[in-house]
Amino acid sequence: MKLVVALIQPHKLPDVKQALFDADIHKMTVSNAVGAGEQKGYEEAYRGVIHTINLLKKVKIEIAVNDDFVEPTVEAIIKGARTGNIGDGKVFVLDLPDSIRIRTGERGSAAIG
Amino acid sequence: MKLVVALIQPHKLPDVKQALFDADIHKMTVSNAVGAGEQKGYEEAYRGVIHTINLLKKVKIEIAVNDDFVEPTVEAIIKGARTGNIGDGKVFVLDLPDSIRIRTGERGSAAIG
Amino acid sequence: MKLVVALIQPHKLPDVKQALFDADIHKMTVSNAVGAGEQKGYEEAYRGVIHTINLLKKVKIEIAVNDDFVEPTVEAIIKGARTGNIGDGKVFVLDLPDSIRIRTGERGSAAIG
Amino acid sequence: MFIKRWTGRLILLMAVVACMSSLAHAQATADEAMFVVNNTWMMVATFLVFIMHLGFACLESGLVQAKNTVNILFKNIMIVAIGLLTYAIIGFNLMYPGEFNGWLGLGGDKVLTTAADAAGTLIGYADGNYTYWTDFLFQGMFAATGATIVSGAVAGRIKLPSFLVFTVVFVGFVYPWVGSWKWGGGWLDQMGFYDFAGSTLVHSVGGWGALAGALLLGPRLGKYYGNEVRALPGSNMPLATIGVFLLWMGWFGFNGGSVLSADPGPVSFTLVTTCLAAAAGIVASYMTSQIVQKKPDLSMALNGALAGLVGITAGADSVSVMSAVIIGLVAGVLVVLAVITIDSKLKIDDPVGAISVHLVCGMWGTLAVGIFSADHSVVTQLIGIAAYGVVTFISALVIFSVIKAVMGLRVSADEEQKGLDIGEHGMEAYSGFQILTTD
Amino acid sequence: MFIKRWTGRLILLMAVVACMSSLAHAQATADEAMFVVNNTWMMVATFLVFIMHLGFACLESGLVQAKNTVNILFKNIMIVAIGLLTYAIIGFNLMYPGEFNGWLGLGGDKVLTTAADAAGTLIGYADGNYTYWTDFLFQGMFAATGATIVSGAVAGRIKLPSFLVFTVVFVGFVYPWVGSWKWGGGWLDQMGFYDFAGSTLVHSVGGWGALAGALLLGPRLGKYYGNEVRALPGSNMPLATIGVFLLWMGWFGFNGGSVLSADPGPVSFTLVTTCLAAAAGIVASYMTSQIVQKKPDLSMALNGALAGLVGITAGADSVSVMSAVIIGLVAGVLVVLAVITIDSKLKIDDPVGAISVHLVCGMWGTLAVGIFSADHSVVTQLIGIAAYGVVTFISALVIFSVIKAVMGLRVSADEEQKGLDIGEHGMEAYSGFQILTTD
Amino acid sequence: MFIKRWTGRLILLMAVVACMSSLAHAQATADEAMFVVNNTWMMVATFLVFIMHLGFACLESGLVQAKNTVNILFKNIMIVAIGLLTYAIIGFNLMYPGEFNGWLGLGGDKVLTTAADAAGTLIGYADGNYTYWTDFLFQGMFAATGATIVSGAVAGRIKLPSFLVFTVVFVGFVYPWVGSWKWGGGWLDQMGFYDFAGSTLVHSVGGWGALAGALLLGPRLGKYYGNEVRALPGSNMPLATIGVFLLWMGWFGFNGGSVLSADPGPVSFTLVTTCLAAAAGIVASYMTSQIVQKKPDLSMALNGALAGLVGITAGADSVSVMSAVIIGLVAGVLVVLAVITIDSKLKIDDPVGAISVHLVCGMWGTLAVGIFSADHSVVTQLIGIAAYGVVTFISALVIFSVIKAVMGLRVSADEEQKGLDIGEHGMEAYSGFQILTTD
Ligand SMILES: Nc1ncnc2c1ncn2[C@@H]1O[C@H](COP(=O)(O)OP(=O)(O)O)[C@@H](O)[C@H]1O
Ligand SMILES: Nc1ncnc2c1ncn2[C@@H]1O[C@H](COP(=O)(O)OP(=O)(O)O)[C@@H](O)[C@H]1O
Ligand SMILES: Nc1ncnc2c1ncn2[C@@H]1O[C@H](COP(=O)(O)OP(=O)(O)O)[C@@H](O)[C@H]1O
Repeated sequence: MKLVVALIQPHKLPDVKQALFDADIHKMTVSNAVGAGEQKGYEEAYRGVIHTINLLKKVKIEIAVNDDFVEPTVEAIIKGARTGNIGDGKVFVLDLPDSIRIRTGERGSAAIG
Repeated sequence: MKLVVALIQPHKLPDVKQALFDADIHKMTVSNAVGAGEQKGYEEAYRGVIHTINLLKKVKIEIAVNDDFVEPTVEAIIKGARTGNIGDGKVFVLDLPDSIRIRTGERGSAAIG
Repeated sequence: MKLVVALIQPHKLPDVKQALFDADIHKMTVSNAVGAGEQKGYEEAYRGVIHTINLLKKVKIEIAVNDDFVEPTVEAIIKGARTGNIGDGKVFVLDLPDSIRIRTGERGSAAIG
Repeated sequence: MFIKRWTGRLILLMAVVACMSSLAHAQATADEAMFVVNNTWMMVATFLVFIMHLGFACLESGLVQAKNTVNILFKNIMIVAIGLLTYAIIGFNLMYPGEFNGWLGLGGDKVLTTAADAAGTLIGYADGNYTYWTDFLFQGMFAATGATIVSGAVAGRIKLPSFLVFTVVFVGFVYPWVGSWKWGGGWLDQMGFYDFAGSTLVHSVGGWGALAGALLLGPRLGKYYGNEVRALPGSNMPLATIGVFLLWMGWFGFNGGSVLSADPGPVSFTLVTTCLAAAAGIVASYMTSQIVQKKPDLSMALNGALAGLVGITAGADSVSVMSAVIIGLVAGVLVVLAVITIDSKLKIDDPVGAISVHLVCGMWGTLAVGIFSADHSVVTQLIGIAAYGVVTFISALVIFSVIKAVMGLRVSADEEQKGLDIGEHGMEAYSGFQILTTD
Repeated sequence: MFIKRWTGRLILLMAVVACMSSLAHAQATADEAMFVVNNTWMMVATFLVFIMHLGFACLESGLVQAKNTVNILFKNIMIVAIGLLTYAIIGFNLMYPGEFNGWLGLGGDKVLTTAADAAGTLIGYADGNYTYWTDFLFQGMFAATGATIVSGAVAGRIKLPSFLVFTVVFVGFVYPWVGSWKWGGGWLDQMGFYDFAGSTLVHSVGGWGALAGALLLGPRLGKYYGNEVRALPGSNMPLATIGVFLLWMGWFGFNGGSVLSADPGPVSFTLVTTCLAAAAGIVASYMTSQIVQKKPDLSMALNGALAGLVGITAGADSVSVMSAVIIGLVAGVLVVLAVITIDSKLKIDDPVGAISVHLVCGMWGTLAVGIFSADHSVVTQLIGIAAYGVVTFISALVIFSVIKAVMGLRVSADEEQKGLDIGEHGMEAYSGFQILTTD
Repeated sequence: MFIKRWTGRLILLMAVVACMSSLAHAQATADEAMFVVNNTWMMVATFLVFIMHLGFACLESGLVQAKNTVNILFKNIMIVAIGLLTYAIIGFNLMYPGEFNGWLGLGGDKVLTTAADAAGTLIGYADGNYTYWTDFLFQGMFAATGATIVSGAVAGRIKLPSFLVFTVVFVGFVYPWVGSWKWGGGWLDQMGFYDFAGSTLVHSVGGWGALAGALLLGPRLGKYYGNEVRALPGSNMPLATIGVFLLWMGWFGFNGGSVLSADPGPVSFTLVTTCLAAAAGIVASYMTSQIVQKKPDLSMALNGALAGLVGITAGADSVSVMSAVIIGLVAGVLVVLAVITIDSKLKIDDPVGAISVHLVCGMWGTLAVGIFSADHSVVTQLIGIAAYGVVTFISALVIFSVIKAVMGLRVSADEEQKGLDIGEHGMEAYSGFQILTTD
């Protein structure tokens, strides 16, 4: 199993969700983060002090999937999040040796879905 | 070493913390997230527009443990979080090749505890 | 590739960012969390009820790097975050089998930087 | 507006022909001016009492958890509406009856059906102090406060419709009925019981209702964990602070308006005692909180201000300035100890401290009149306190019990955990804000 | 009005008997006292209308998304400034011209250049009801409200400079020009059209501007997704609630002050109709929201209060108390249905419901005067409503179109997604707070 | 209330009997009416000045970081309490002494021990303008503002007890002592120095205290990083905006009340100059901010409103309307440049811009009286500005230094990083809200 972690532009979340649902991936965990990447920050000025915000608002999506689901998941994310502009974000794929459904205690692949 | 990641119902956090302490696991990192799973969302209506919230509030707990601690940790989480209802959540277990304590620079198992 | 996850004191973030930039690591994702570790909590009193806050505010930094970058990254984090006091935090290093740049679809090491 | 000036001139022209005895008129003009200023003052006082409802809304929504904020705000806006309407339909007549046996009466003009230019708008209605309309509105704004006090104590677990039904009955019947005993010229008034602006008639009455509600509902989930008492911290302290300042502001009208005329001496004196009691309440609660809790708790200082205000309300016009300060100091100490005792010892869950502020300090203030004012007796004051306590508390218990039996009082555990905002209203107070309650 | 006429006659007596005795002094003092209290009341009313601007600022910033909060606050503070200045430079004279053909006029003293001790400060200026300065300030505070109404409807997508230019023209010319038709004693006034405090002259006028703006701008991104209507929930409900309470507070001055004197009867009666209509609006919108939306929506109850207030504004002094309640009830139902229709059926994106509250209920209130007051005709009221509708809507469309052509109206999609706070102001409203909009 | 009506009737009866020389009676009644309306106005002005304290609380808590919010709120509520009490005990007598050498005096009745029905409540106390009690309360509300100004500048790093001690001394002694030089009829007054409502006596005095505090404390950690200046953005802009609107509202009483009677001409004129100066301040600061910062900063526009208000305070009654606008415009430009200079050039850390608003614009406003009013001389104004500057600044420095030596002034670095809310109060302002300061 793998844990797919994606960092995307906040306003692309609805599209990514849509793309994932279409690819019939319905389980995910979403949280917010700020990130620095190629996308350069913007300047804020507060009371005359200019400060560059180089940590930009991003949305983090975590999806645990069985190995054969990795590609569809990644593709769905790309489909929903890509604009071709810097800042589109990244997808990281981690190994997921085990997974447990708290409700039933099921383990492994059974617990993913 | 392993990194145990649990996603639970927010209001179960106190119980899970208790269960972990009882199992004498005192170190953890907690953050909030919203998630979609089997648990179907609920409807909100704002100014006449009904919109389904299918990303529900969840709490994320991350615990880095030595391998022999994985089972007790998972059991403690299940003990604290389980209600038997849909939405109880998931536990994901990731490999953790290395861990460093910033204060001392210790590495590996020594740094976990 | 590896995913370096660091949990540090919130007010050390600027220093850590600086140290990372100096080590020429410019890409990262930052989020907030609360954590329990060796550092004992403090007491809050609200309307006469004393309650111990043992989940303390922390900042979480995630950095995906190529293997040869792991050490410099960890060192930079330590450099920026260490005070020698309890609560300095931890660094966890996870395996990162794959990584994708959404914008280009590049994969692996190419997508990291 | 143009038209207005025009007619103005026309009227004057006609007046030339109309006029007669000049002395009487010169006289009348001066009295007339006095009538206008008195009425203007009473209207201003009405506005100030109105703003107290915003004060309560802010205080209560600041002290509850984020997930219950919409619900408490909704309650507060509904209370004003229900309060004014029921008071117009029944309360006003019940509280200030024409013919009255001293116990229970109903008479006088009906607000809804009185004509705009009725006798009530003439200088004669209240010796040139205000009109019938000003009278009604000022009293009506007062009335609703009773129910607002209750809403804070039952926050976070009561069903919305159940609370609204309670409000209708409490504001429509209980408050005006018991109120008539004193302000309607009833038996307690004849007995010499004194409560200038309502330490007992408004605040204790509300406080007793709050106590009844809190008892019948029981504590919020997670508040008491076995023997351990948990804090469920308020989610928005600036909001709570705004609330207290606005309440203080409102008290200028609450006490100052209770002089029922703009008479400079009594009104301005009342404002001074009111402010100094509030100031003393803050200082005393700060000290007490510092000593008992080690660190000064903002919510206690806020409660301290209200404690002083509630405490001075019964005697604002009749105790000396020095006594006012003492009353405030005592109230400030009392409120902190009361909050802690009720919360941790008696294990009654009162999220905003309504019982401590309004009931405890309301009783103290009423008693203080007997202690610090030569013209009033401690005994009569105690009789009044007791009478109101017994009757109001029982009434509230009965109303709540009936509601509980008929429509239920408390939301489901699941709804309570998710929060009443989503459960009762299907919306969030701070949409998009990430909120994480770690314990 | 009765008492007022009385005073009128008395004032005249002075002239009659003055030549003889020290009576003159006595009476003069009495008239003087009346002048002072009238003026004091009008100043208080001015303060209350001023606070409405804070009310709008809170309501609007509470109902927009967090990322557009600074922008809406900025607009609201600018509107007060621009409103007062343009009204001083041009608006006041345009609205209340000296010599006037009934359609368009400009005359009278210029505010900026009038001396402090001009005749306007004397008792003669407005039959001893207020001074020239009070007159200007009261009217000036009124003027700015029109533009504020618009700002809510165009929130989240309009360019700041473009909006400010609109404000200058709208408050500087359109509002006073059309206002003069009635309050300046123009053609509609001569025709017998009645609008006591501005259901049409202020609220509909603002509402038409809001409609024009919302139409030309189109909806916020993500509001309509194909056929699906998305909710973009307000980010701070306590703030919105504060706004509504403050607006209600302000209405005491808005309606009460429109009596243009402290005359006890009419003023206090007006306050009662105003409050009961607001209360009725809340109850009705709650019921409607409960039925239509299943769960009671706080933002609807808040709009309901405003609906009642806007509805009663045209006839607050001339309908019966019972009628006031009915007007409020109808307005409360109307506003909920209007919000839903405009948002989901007509697909016009009005983030704060300005069109429903001010335009729809403004028209209803103006019409209601014809229905509930014997002295006014439905037909004339309809003519007035139509006249203001056509002229204001077209004017607003033209102004916005010109601005659109010259400097553009809408921010870039990218800026809109990041939020106007960062795009237009380079700052955040809730710095440090973690905000995550999940859909 | 019952009792009241009774006495009312008695008075009427007596009136009837006494009505032989209805002339005398009419006369008396008329003056009486004037007394009542004057006093009513002064009480309203007092309420408005009171609400300024809420204004400061909102502005300051909106502009500090979330982690220091409870602390600033706590300070603001304590200041009102301490201010009123110390002013009652000592300040009032110190500022308005009976016999007075012009430099330092103490006399007159003691507030705490004066009886309710003392001569001070009679028409004679202040020529029928207000009572002794109104006088005290109005002045007392003024007094506390001085200390509030300081609290903003020292926010985020000062120890709570240390600040409170400073407040007691500053409000109890320094403010009334220097105030007496002008308003007590002291040497500066005799010299012809003019400061209508306190550009210097209140705002500069507070501003000098703020400067002294900010200098002695040094900047907040992380504000200056080597040569780099860091922004520590305010955490709640809606709150800050509410603050400014409330302060503006309060200024109606601050300036309008300083006429010390309800005299229609001067009071209404004062309100007009006050409002237009504020409006001009907003526009000017917007322009300046747009030019200097490229994007319009809301916090600058807010400061601009206050700048205009502070600027006009010294001459609100004595400059022309046009001059008022100019004064406001200049103040608006000044404040933006001052904020930037003080923050980035002088590297003095003033989280809310108190020094720029109150000190800089206070001096400008005082000077402006000399420039724009024929009756006053630039030289005398400069002498006054200098005298207050030297004495207040030194006094504040001394007080702070003594406190620093005795009990320490600044919290520990660790506490500062965690935030004063947890350090000093053990509680959070926005419990549960996720707050992440990324730099
Ligand atoms: N090496 C990395 N480690 C951790 N997070 C990263 C890394 N690279 C990118 N990110 C995250 O992805 C977001 C987008 O990265 P960016 O480089 O701006 O996008 P793009 O690659 O499309 O130009 C960043 O804001 C950051 O949150
Ligand atoms: N495959 C997954 N990937 C990521 N997060 C998941 C996954 N499955 C579940 N979760 C998280 O766990 C939470 C609970 O899942 P859910 O299926 O509702 O619980 P249960 O399995 O007990 O029915 C979800 O809200 C989501 O945050
Ligand atoms: N085993 C662990 N699993 C997860 N998070 C941990 C673990 N140990 C420490 N942390 C995180 O690191 C933070 C600092 O740990 P702590 O032990 O207080 O620091 P130190 O090791 O320097 O004393 C904790 O608050 C927690 O968020």
